[in-house]
Amino acid sequence: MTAPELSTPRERIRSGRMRRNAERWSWLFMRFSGALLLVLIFTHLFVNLMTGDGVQQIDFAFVAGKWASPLWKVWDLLMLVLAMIHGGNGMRLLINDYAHRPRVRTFLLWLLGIAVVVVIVLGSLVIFTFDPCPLDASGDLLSGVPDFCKDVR
Amino acid sequence: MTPAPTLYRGHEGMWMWLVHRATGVAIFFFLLIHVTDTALVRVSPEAYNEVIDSYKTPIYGLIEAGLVAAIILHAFNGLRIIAVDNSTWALRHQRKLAWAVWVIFVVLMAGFLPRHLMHVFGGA
Amino acid sequence: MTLHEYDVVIVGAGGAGMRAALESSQRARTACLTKLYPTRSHTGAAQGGMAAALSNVEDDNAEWHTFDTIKGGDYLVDQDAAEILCNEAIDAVLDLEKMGLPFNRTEEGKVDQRRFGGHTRNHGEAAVRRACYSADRTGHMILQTLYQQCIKQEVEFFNEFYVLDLLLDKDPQSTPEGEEVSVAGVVAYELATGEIHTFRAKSVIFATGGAGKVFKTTSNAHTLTGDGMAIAYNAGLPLEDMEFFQFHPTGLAGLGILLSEAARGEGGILRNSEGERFMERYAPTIKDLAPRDMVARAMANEVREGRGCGPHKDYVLLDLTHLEPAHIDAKLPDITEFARTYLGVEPYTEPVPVYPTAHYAMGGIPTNVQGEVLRNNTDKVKGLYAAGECACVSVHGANRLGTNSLLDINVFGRRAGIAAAEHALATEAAAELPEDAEGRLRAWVERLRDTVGTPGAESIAQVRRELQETMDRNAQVFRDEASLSAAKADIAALKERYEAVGIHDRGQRYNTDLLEAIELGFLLDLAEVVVEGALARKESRGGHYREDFPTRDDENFMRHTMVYGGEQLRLDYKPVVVTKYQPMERKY
Amino acid sequence: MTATAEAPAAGEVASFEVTLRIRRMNPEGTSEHGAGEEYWEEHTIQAHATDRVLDALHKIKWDIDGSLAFRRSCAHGVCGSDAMRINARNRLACKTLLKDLNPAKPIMVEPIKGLPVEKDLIVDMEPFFASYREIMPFLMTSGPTPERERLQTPEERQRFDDTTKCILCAACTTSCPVFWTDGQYFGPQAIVGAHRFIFDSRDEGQWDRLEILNDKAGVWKCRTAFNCTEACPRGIEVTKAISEVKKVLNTGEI
Ligand SMILES: Cc1cc2nc3c(=O)[nH]c(=O)nc-3n(C[C@H](O)[C@H](O)[C@H](O)COP(=O)(O)OP(=O)(O)OC[C@H]3O[C@@H](n4cnc5c(N)ncnc54)[C@H](O)[C@@H]3O)c2cc1C
Ligand code: HEM
Ligand code: SF4
Ligand code: F3S
Ligand code: FES
Repeated sequence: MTAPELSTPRERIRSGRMRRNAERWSWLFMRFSGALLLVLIFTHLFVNLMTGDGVQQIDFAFVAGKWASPLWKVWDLLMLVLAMIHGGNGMRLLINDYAHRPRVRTFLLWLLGIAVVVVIVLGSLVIFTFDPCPLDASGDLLSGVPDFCKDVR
Repeated sequence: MTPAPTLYRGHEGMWMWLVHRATGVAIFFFLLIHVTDTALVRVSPEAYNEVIDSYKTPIYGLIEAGLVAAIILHAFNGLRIIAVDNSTWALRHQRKLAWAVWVIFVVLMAGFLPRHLMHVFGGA
Repeated sequence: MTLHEYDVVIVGAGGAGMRAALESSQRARTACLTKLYPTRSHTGAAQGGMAAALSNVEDDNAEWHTFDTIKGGDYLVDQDAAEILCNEAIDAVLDLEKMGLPFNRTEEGKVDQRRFGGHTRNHGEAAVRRACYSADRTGHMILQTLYQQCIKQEVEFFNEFYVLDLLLDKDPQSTPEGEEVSVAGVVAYELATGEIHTFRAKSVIFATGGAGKVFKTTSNAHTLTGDGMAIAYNAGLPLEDMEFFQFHPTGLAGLGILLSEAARGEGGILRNSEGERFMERYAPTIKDLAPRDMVARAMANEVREGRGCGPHKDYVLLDLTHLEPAHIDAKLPDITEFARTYLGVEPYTEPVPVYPTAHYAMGGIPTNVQGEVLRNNTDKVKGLYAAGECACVSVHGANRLGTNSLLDINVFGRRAGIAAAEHALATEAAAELPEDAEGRLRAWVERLRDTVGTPGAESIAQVRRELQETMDRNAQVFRDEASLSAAKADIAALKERYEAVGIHDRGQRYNTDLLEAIELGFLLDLAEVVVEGALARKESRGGHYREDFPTRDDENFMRHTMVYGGEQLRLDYKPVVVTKYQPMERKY
Repeated sequence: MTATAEAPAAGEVASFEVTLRIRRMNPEGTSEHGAGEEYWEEHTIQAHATDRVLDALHKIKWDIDGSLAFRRSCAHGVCGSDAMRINARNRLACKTLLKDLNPAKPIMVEPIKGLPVEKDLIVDMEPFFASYREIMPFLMTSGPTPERERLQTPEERQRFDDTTKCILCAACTTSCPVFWTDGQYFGPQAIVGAHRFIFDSRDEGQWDRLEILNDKAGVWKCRTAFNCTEACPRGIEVTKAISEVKKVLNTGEI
């Protein structure tokens, strides 16, 4: 008597290596972006809220002052993009979990996608086309611009 | 007798998962608004300053504090999650790590809140 | 009525049922009916191991194994069956390994083996390592592995279908000897809907497991109510050797939950209230590893003579404290957890209270070595098979050796599966269903449903409790004429009361109340058979110990008991098959 | 009710009163409750120190109301029949001692969550077993079958020991908050079932299984809530098993 031959009657999915899968990338991305965001956001918060006068110091001039430095431009851009994709992806997971009806789910996913894209585009445009010393219609500096504008003019 | 079923009594892991979700969503919506308002810098300094000034009222001050709280929790719990997936030690001690997140939270908030509230309420 | 037609219908999805299904479903259209989800079957509770003379760690061979099985069974074993069991054991284990069963391993990577009661080297010289195991969850691994293979082979299961009636084309008792009786199918009750289904089949295999619930203190599951045995019995077939019930020495005291013999195989020691290793007195050579009937009796005797432990002096102690905790964790993780969970005892440092617990039915539906069911000493019922604990081949005789049952279910489950499929393939059509095939069951169910709300009805639970108590009191490790007669009278009274039981649930869906009532009917029938057989057997042999006849009587009782039901319970005997081992005195 | 096991081990066993609050549902309705209506019902019974929740349920079923429906078999935690929500946590009724539950307060007993309730404490297990079957839980090998056993060192055997203990009770899957939210997640048990084979040195079907677990409904759905690990009556480190599968998917190495 020998052992019964155990065949595999079920259709075997062709093995080999894994098809690279979106869920896996999503999972990995959440971890890497999360770690990076930790650094980015905490520095951001520290600079904005803890140094100087905290919230009170924030105004146009403060922002313009920061964005005068390319470091902060890149910093904020990276933060924006990563946070939006990280948060957007997180929201996608939530929608998948809670929106059961396929049409509602599709609708919400589109809404989310559009929101994320709009915010990223808007945000990057602002950062890149930011003019620290905008002029009014008559060609004068607007009020509230940082002091260094006067030197630039 | 109450008709509703009981709420599942998970341990730290489940509650931290809920906290992580809730804070993640909160931060996300805050970010949507925050980017939009920051975009006003492109429109005009007045418009921006006007909006930002409203952030300096006590109400927004408190919301801002809440946001910082959410970020601290979400961020350090995020680190806990990453650790749990990468180290058996962290996995086995995840409940302690959850408490560690709260300790960090309390410490950081203790550092942040007084200063922040001073700025908010200290008048401008 | 819903009618299903299959080549082979298997009743039961424990080890025996699924092993049969794996063979049969490869060859013929097979349905496997089970009252529980397959993985809930009690095979999963088996702990210690499965015997096979693999010689992986010590010199061993199938012939020694055969000898031990026969001697362990106190020479009531059919020796041709025992030879098959032990010869096919090696392949049975290897087959399971190839199916993926995660056995414990030796350093060289082979299947590891451990000692077990009654398994010896060279006809009793010393204990031998013969039991293949996976920690103390061997049965769990067997059940899971077989279920996994059934998933692979896409075996058709009918889960939570209670088979409650067997359909034969003729009455087996009134049909003269030599004439053919064939199986036609079974009738089943679907738990989820309350619907009754008829399964017509060319072959039917019964693999419904044990009947431990006739006793109060038992290692058996609540669902082990001997359905298959009782159904066959009610259909007019005999039951063989039912008076032989094994009481496992080490049940958790008061609860009956089993602590495997592996605990002693790994070095555990039984002690009485004086701390004495009392087995040295009863079995000087192999001491704590003597066969179960002897150890159980020795324990009961210690307690009877006042050397029991605890406030009521009603148990002895299983001492593992001299073993390394790491060793315990590696080899006996589950049973030590049972002691902690259920008795709050820490086995690393405290001895565990134990007392014999009703464990295994040596008897059952008589079959030959192909698993074919016999309707008397010679005639087979065409197409009807039985395997596993519900069957009596008889490889266990008067006392089963530990680890031989997991072996039995695999060897004879496989054989029954092959034979049933081959019979089905060679058969043109299944026998005609009797008229109104499900009438009997329908009437039974309806009658019980109608008892809902009857004032003064007997309670199922109360009748069952009293049955189990009288069996524990009167038909356990020690029996005699008086106690057995008392049990007999009690059972007769309880059977009468059973006629007046009332249930609470009239519903169709998941009416477990109704089914418990039916199961109780089975228990009562079986208890009666056990007691009648025990009363008639005026000798002591293996698991059956009569204080009024304390010795074995080969002259008059070297034969199997056959009990027939019907109008009047009738006893008969069947000769034991002897090939090469003449009965000797059983000493260890 | 003196017939139940007197525990000699515990010496003179104190008996105490305990109240069970059971969540019930009769699909066919009763005289007081409509078909499919869910409601709580309370019973007070006498119990002993060694009694488990299962014993209490039996007392109610056997002596008070036979229509109470629940599954059980082995009564000592090895068959996986009686996972239920006891005091708002998944446990096996037969492994939970009443005295460990603070019997001063009513003990809440409900069906496990996330599977359709059929009657009282009985749920439809089919979706659960379907997920198990999905991950192909059987040894897959190629090449000729060897004469003797396939060799495996004790270390290789130890590698997957933890996940071989699973009794398919569903306590883990039905405690998982992600499983509750959407029925698509295979649930922790299916991953445990796959883990048992992925890390078995004899198996060659790992990548087929991993591919299934890499899917939308697979391991990536786990949010490390740990309810599964905490609920598992067999003490399996479920989250660890899941995390090991994730690691394999990320590194491509077993
Ligand atoms: C605690 C314990 C430990 C043990 N340890 C060992 C050991 O170490 N070694 C050893 O060799 N043996 C051991 N045994 C004995 C051995 O486990 C059993 O004898 C063996 O598993 C029985 O297998 P089976 O397939 O015949 O029955 P079971 O596994 O009990 O299966 C019975 C099947 O029949 C089904 N069924 C029953 N009635 C009906 C019905 N009316 N309709 C439909 N289906 C039905 C059930 O659903 C179940 O699927 C142990 C037994 C116990 C109780
Ligand atoms: C500060 C640093 C941050 C870290 C370390 C971090 C970390 C993480 C991690 C590791 C996850 C995955 C959780 C899991 O798989 O279980 C996650 C999820 C998520 N994050 Fe963050 N994150 C950070 C910031 C943010 C920000 C700024 C947002 C909002 C825009 C955000 C929104 C979310 C959301 C919505 C989820 C999904 C939650 C869920 O599925 O339960 N996170 N985060
Ligand atoms: S992993 Fe644990 S909780 Fe989950 S089904 Fe298996 S035994 Fe039950
Ligand atoms: S509870 Fe669920 S989220 Fe993961 S850790 Fe367990 S599967
Ligand atoms: S009844 Fe078997 S696990 Fe509880």
